[in-house]
Amino acid sequence: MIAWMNWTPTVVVFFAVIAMILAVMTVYEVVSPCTERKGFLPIETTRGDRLFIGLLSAAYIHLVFLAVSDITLWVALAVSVCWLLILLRWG
Amino acid sequence: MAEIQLKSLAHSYSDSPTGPDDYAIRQLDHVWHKGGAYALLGPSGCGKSTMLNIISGLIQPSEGEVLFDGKRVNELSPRDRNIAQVFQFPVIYDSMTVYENLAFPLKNNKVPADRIKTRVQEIAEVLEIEDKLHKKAKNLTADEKQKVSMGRGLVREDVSAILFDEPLTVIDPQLKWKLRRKLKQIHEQFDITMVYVTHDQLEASTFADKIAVMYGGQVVQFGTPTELFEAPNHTFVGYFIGSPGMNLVEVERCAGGVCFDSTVVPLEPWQADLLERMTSTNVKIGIRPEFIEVSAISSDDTYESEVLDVEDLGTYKIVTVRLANQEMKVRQNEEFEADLGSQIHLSFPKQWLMLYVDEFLIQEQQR
Amino acid sequence: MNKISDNRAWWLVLPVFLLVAFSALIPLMTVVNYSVQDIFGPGQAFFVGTEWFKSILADQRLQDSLIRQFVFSGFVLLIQIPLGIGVALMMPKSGIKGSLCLILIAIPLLIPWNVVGTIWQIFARGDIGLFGWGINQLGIDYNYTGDTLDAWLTVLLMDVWHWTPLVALLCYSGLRAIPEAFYQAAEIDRASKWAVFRYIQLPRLKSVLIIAVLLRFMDSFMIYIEPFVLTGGGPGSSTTFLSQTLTTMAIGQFDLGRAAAFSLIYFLIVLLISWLFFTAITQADKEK
Amino acid sequence: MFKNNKYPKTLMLSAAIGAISMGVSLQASADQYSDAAEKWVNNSFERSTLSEKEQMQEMAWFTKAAKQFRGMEINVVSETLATHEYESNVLAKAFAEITGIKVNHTLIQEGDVIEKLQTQMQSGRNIYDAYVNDSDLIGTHFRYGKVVAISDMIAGDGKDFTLPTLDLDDFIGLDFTTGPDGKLYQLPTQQFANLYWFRADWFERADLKKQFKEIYGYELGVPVNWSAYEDIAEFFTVYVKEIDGEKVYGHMDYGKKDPSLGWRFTDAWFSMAGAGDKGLPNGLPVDEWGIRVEDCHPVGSNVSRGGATNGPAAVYATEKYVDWMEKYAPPEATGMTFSESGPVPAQGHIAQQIFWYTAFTASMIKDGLPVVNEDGSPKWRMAPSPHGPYWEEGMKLGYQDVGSWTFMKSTPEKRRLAAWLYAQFTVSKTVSLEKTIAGLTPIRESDINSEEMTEMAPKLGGLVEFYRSPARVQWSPTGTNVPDYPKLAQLWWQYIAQAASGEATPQEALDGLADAQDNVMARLERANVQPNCGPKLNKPRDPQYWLDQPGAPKPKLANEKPQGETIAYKELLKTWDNAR
Amino acid sequence: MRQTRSKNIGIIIYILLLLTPVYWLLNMSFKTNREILGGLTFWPKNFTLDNYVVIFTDPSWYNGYLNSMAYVSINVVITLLVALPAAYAFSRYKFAGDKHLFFWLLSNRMAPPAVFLLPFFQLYSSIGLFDTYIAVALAHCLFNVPLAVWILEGFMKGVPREYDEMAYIDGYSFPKFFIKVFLPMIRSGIGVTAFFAFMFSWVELLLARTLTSVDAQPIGAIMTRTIGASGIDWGLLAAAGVLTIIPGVLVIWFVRNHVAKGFALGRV
Amino acid sequence: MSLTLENVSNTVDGVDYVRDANLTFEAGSFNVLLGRTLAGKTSMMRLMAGLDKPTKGRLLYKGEDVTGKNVQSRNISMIYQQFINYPTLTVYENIASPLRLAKMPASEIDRRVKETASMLQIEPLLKRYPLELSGGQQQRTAMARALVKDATLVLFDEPLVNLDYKLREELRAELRDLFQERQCIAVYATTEANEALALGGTTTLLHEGSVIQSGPVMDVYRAPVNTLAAQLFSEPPMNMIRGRVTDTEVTFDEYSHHALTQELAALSPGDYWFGIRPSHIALVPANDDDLEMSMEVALSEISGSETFMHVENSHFEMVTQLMGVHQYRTGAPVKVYLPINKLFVFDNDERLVHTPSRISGGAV
Repeated sequence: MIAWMNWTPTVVVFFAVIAMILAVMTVYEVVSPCTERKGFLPIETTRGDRLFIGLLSAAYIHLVFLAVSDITLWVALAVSVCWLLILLRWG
Repeated sequence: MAEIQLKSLAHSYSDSPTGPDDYAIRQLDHVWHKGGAYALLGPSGCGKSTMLNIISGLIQPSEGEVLFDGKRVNELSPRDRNIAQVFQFPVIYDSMTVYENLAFPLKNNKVPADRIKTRVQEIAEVLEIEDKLHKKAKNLTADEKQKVSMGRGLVREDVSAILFDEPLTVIDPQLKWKLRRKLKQIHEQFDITMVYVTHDQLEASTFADKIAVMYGGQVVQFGTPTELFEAPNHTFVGYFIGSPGMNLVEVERCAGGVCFDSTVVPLEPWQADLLERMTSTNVKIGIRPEFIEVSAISSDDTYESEVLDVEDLGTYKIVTVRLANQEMKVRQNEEFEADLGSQIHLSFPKQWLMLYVDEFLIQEQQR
Repeated sequence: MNKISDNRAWWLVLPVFLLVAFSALIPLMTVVNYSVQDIFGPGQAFFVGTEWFKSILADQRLQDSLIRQFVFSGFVLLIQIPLGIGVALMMPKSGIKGSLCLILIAIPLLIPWNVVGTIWQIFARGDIGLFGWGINQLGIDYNYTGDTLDAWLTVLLMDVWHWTPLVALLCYSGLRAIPEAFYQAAEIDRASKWAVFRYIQLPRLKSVLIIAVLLRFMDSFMIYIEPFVLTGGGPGSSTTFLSQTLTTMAIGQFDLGRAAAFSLIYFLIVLLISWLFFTAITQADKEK
Repeated sequence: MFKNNKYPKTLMLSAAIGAISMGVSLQASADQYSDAAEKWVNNSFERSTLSEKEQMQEMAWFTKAAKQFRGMEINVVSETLATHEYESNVLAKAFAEITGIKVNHTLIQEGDVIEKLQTQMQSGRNIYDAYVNDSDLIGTHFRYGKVVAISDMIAGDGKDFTLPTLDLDDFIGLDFTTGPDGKLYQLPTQQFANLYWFRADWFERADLKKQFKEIYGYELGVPVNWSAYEDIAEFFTVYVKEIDGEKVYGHMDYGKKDPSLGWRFTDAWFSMAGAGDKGLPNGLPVDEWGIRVEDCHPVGSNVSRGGATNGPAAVYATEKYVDWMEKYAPPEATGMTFSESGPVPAQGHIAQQIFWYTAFTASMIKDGLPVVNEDGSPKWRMAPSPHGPYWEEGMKLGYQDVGSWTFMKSTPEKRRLAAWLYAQFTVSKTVSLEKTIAGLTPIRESDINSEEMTEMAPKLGGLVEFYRSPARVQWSPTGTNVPDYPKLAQLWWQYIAQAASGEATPQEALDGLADAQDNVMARLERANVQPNCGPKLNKPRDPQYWLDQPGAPKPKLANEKPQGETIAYKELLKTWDNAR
Repeated sequence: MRQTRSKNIGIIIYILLLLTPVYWLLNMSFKTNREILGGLTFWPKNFTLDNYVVIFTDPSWYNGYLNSMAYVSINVVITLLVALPAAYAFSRYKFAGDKHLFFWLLSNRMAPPAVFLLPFFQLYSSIGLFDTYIAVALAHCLFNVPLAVWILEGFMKGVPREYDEMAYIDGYSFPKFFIKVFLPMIRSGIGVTAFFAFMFSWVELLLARTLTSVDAQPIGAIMTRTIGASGIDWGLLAAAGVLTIIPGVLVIWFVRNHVAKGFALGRV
Repeated sequence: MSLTLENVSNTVDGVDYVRDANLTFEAGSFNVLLGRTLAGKTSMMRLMAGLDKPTKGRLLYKGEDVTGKNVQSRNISMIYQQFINYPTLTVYENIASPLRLAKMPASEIDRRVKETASMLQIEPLLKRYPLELSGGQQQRTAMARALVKDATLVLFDEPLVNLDYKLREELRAELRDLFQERQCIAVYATTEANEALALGGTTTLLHEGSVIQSGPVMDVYRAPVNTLAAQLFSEPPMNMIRGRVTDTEVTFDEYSHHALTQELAALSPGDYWFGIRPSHIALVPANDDDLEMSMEVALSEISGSETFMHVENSHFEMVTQLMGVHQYRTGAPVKVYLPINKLFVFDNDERLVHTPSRISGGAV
């Protein structure tokens, strides 16, 4: 039934992580709803907004790494995670 | 600034009016003098907004002429009539700041920039919105918006007149006080012809030197607030002005005056005299609740009546009584006390007893 | 106290959520899977990691078509938005004339995209098309199939013809929503035609213009069928836009892996731009 | 009208009920089919190489063989072409009435057919039960192993469903649909060639002949080499300019950036120039795509790997294509696709076309056309295309498209077999001649040699003569060297378009193309998805090494424009005749 | 007055320009191929209805129109059915993740369709919906539903919440209120949404073509058969093109007042 | 049959709309919620209706907890400030809709609709659609819909605010009469003190979500618990003057000195707020001990029968409400008299410490 989706372990892990983040954020949101606030980003954001910005920029960080360097993507991943955490905390 | 004259004006919204009912304004002549503060008072649907829009040029009258300083302006657009108007609901340019809103009409008139600046500042101060000048207009509260809206009318110095179309409708009651006062002050300060349309007698009387009361597409009385209160020209004015309105009783002619049921109300000789010369059977007497006198004891010129209800309004009381078969309202101060069903004695002071034939007041000078 | 907080509202959104999740998430996951593999058929896949992404990012031709795409979308917005507003301003306000205008103007929108391409393919031809013939008659040497500039102008003209009506339609309805009082106030304030437009009509059109710009951006950024039918992306690669390159890759060559990586990058670009745009607008609204 | 095919269950149910209620009347229902067969044979399939009795026998065999498939509904697809229209409109209907199997013979654009086929190959899900698919994909089919080889079917599960009178030997295109493993993968149902086309009437005009001789020093006639073609093209476009007051052109082609631009090249343009190797049908070891194979494994198409896609001959051919279109063709030509440009010569202002598909024959013999005489005979003729300076005797001379029935392994067996019956029906001798006459795309020797065709020959401008000549074998479709036709063919039009527009030089464009091709083959090799004869790329080395080897890739000629040669059309016909 | 006239002239010129290509198509549809290719003529010299006759007599042609209309109608219905409650939720409630959900919905319009074709095909084949109306209708929901939610939400916002409450107070249950009270109030919005859903579904070809083979084949796919190895049947193609315009014109005729009036209420 | 709010609070997004309200409404009572815009009137009514759920506290009906009960199952009616009617239904169907939902027989519905319509004088309009009616008629339709069913709780959310003032007067009188016979709880929200007075019954003063005072209207009016209540329940607002009481005298703003009379003798020395209603300030002295102050006219506003004169001097600003029409030029000097026996006195916490003797006790 799902063989045609051509699953690979990497992608499974990728989606599992995304799903987990979303689940955690949802639970977090239900347990303690957040309000908009303004951090170092130029706009007021909610927690979800910051997550979205973080994920989107993570995608771009990876692409930039791919485009301009041959460094392993683990570095890009580390940078992205750091950036995501910074965003969530202070963004 | 200009004198605005309306000559045999009539307007109908339908293209081919068939009867008087189709007219929003019927055959109206009126003059608004230079520099006056006027109010146009009437219930909704009496044609007052129509009249205002005819003056400003937003509506072309079906018949008659609009004259500014004697010059016919029927064909001129509002732009060319050079008139300011404030609408019932605040119309603000929400993409602009308050400052830009106020400066807008001036800019359109090519007023020099420094003049605009001082003028806007001036008006903002008067309206007490100078601290909001650089806010986006759309983020203001409703009453602030209306202030801005008014400000745009007031900011122009060269206007023929400023027209207000129920400008305080959206304002909180607490604030209406302030704004009314503001407007009055502005008029006194700048001395511009202002016409203020409202259905609220308080607003009208407070603002205007003279009030035109409109009813059924016509101006039924044009006078000072005192005149309207003390000598309403028309039963409608009597009813509409004052809270509660005038007591109006249908009467018949009879010896010594007029009577209803078995009660005879004597008239002044000149009143009786005038009444005799008329044939109409539509005769009414009117007296304001404020002017009816109450006493505990009966005398010759008192009428015995039964207390039906006493309504305590804090600062005063409204007593509803039955005299013969007529219900009447009497206003008494807060100390007044009476039991329901008890008898009290009313008297109608001569100078306050009005006589209406065919709904119009019989006045002494008519003699 | 505008909206009530109530998570039970999710029940109302659930059908949409399920429907869209079903028909968006599953394919999306599949595409992500594709993007790390070289796929030849069922069970015939070869894991390549990020190779596709790397090769896409380094591909000069794709970079060129990306730039071309931006230029095109830019022109589309620059022309269609003002023109659409202009048309909306000219449209009769009501009555049978209004209805008629509305219907006639909407016609190009209702033509299937391949037919749109076909119409212009013929219409712009120098030998059997009125437009191409007319231009040639004017003494201008015009051949959209051979000349890069002509091809560009023709594709652009076609898109303007096709999509300006959408902008016009949206703006028209936006204009209709402006209360008469604003025009009256402007007239009283002696505002010029331009001032009325600039300060009353345009600001009030903002919300529909957001939609118009977003829709036009997204759709023009993914334009495929019409120019494909019209010029095939030629002459050379002068009118080859991103989506055509992608479509050729995906359903011509069936290079699913590479195309998947490409489309993910593509998607990220559109997503970022739309998000920036969306945020900018909503922020401007909020600004005190 | 409701299409009952939406309710297959209902249909089968009602068929079942029908069968039960009829009880013993099975015989009667069999009669129903033979009646239908008789009707069709008498009314629609009158002309046939079989006798009426033989026809009826064939039909009876179909009725019988289809018995267990009755009530089924199958879907087949093909591109739009007069022949397939005939199949879709006439044969599908006849088949349904004769066998009780309903056939939806869908017609779509060729590109769409390939797309559907690709989708089915990629997904392993059945879309159509049979495809009419050009034999260009033979290399793909036999390598991926996703199609059912016809020969396997005949020997295996299709044994009982193979027409005894199918007469495979009678088919003229089987070579092209046979894989290197000797298996027959597809069954031809239509084929057309591309030939040189010219206005025989103009070529006969004394004034023109004289003028030509004056300018070029030899006779105006059917060009034998590209030099002559080029001269004639120049002659009409530049010197003659107008005939009977109308502007004329000495060349016609098409150049729109469109998949069909690829066909222009993959359909033998390079082999005509002489880029490939000798050896029929496609050249060995380097074919007309410039792909070299060793032991049936493709090893590269770049010169550096021993291929010839970007060799001097290919570059020369591309240069000529661009050059001629620009100089000698009508200006609209650059924006046309294959389909648009095809009918242009029929409008009467084209003198010759180097590369003309005989599929257009039918539309070029209609009464009233500027290229048709009042008596209905054509003013034009077709002849073998001229060859380029690199061409050597023994090489492929032109392209021949063989549309053939193709069956996928992913199609459910029962449906495939039912479709197999239909496929055989469309090529059976009973209907074949009628079909050939309707579409002018012959597939059977017997049809070509039939009296009917002889009768028609004068009206067809040389078509019959061509098919009857042994030279025919020098025309072939894309061969088995191409390991993945869809992926590789898509590259061509994109790179050629760059050259056509001047965006890149022919050399640059072809370098890009060769690299892209090798890249695709490298991926096939890496993923190891082709069990049979998958690519095994050579290591790139100095191109000079390969150019120095004998055969393709051939080094650049010092003189790419030898003396033009022409031959009179009548002479040409004689050589064909003699060879018989 | 002068302004109105110049406005009128402006709009007339625009509409004329807009309609010329369509006229050209119409013109072509009444010509024979020989006339079309024979040179430029402003109107058909040998007026012929043959092209239309072909379409109206050949089931494989006219079924294309019926198929297209079938899946477009189903799409409009599904779109409205799911978008209405969702738009209501967005217009009335705040809930966890609402804004992100909204943007996510919208983002489905942003994905270039080409690559998603094969997964789509796989998806619908795997649940046995390949070559059915419902498959195309569902696939088109992907881009229609977000837009529908967006438009409808705007209209619903224009209805004060007091109406809902009043109905509840009167004793309406939510479903009853929604159907009997609320929907009639936003019928213009529904009209406009239906129009947009129709439009985008009607003109889409890639998905529709990929998800069908025979039974649900859209007219857009059938039209490509006019392009063959022996030339293009221009006249037939033009006639088929002309006929694709007609259903759209009919639809907009029916919703014209909604489009004009309805927008006034809503966001759009 | 009573409705009780027990420690009810409602907080949305960190903003308190209702704060810890404790109120009881009896059957057959007419209750007015008086407060400025955003005082929490609407929020409280929504809680009572069950449209919103309180974040804290309980609602009891007949002693039973109905906090979470949904709107449909409570038998209530509500009339909004905006004229809310079903735009797609005729006036008749609008009025009939609650009855239809209650599955009442058609004849009964017809009877009731006609009865209610005639009561509200909209019988001739039954066949029309709401949008074809004038504002007053629309609001009457809304009222008819609310009144047609025998709701146990009828909520009015500033129903008259958008109407002409004369119409408002009439409808107000009608309303009062209508509810005299009904055995339901009527709750009426308004921003206008005069309206509260005219409607009578019980008045609850609200401010920023909190209940300031609640009780029979005249009790509240005569004895506002603090300055806020006094300000709220007075139109124009009560004049407030800062003053100091010593053993011998009372000084206003250290400027106007007056001997301490018996009236205020009970006050212990200290600083106070003195409040006087505009209507009690006179231009002629009524008693000897009236406090005389010299002021200037800032503005005189004239209603039909009264004049509101704004007077000021360098220390005070006051408003007086005078019977009849009095026209004064702005800036004219005027002497005003404050009857000392009508002064309200509030302590430094702004709580009422002294009620004027002449009007205390609510003796009617």
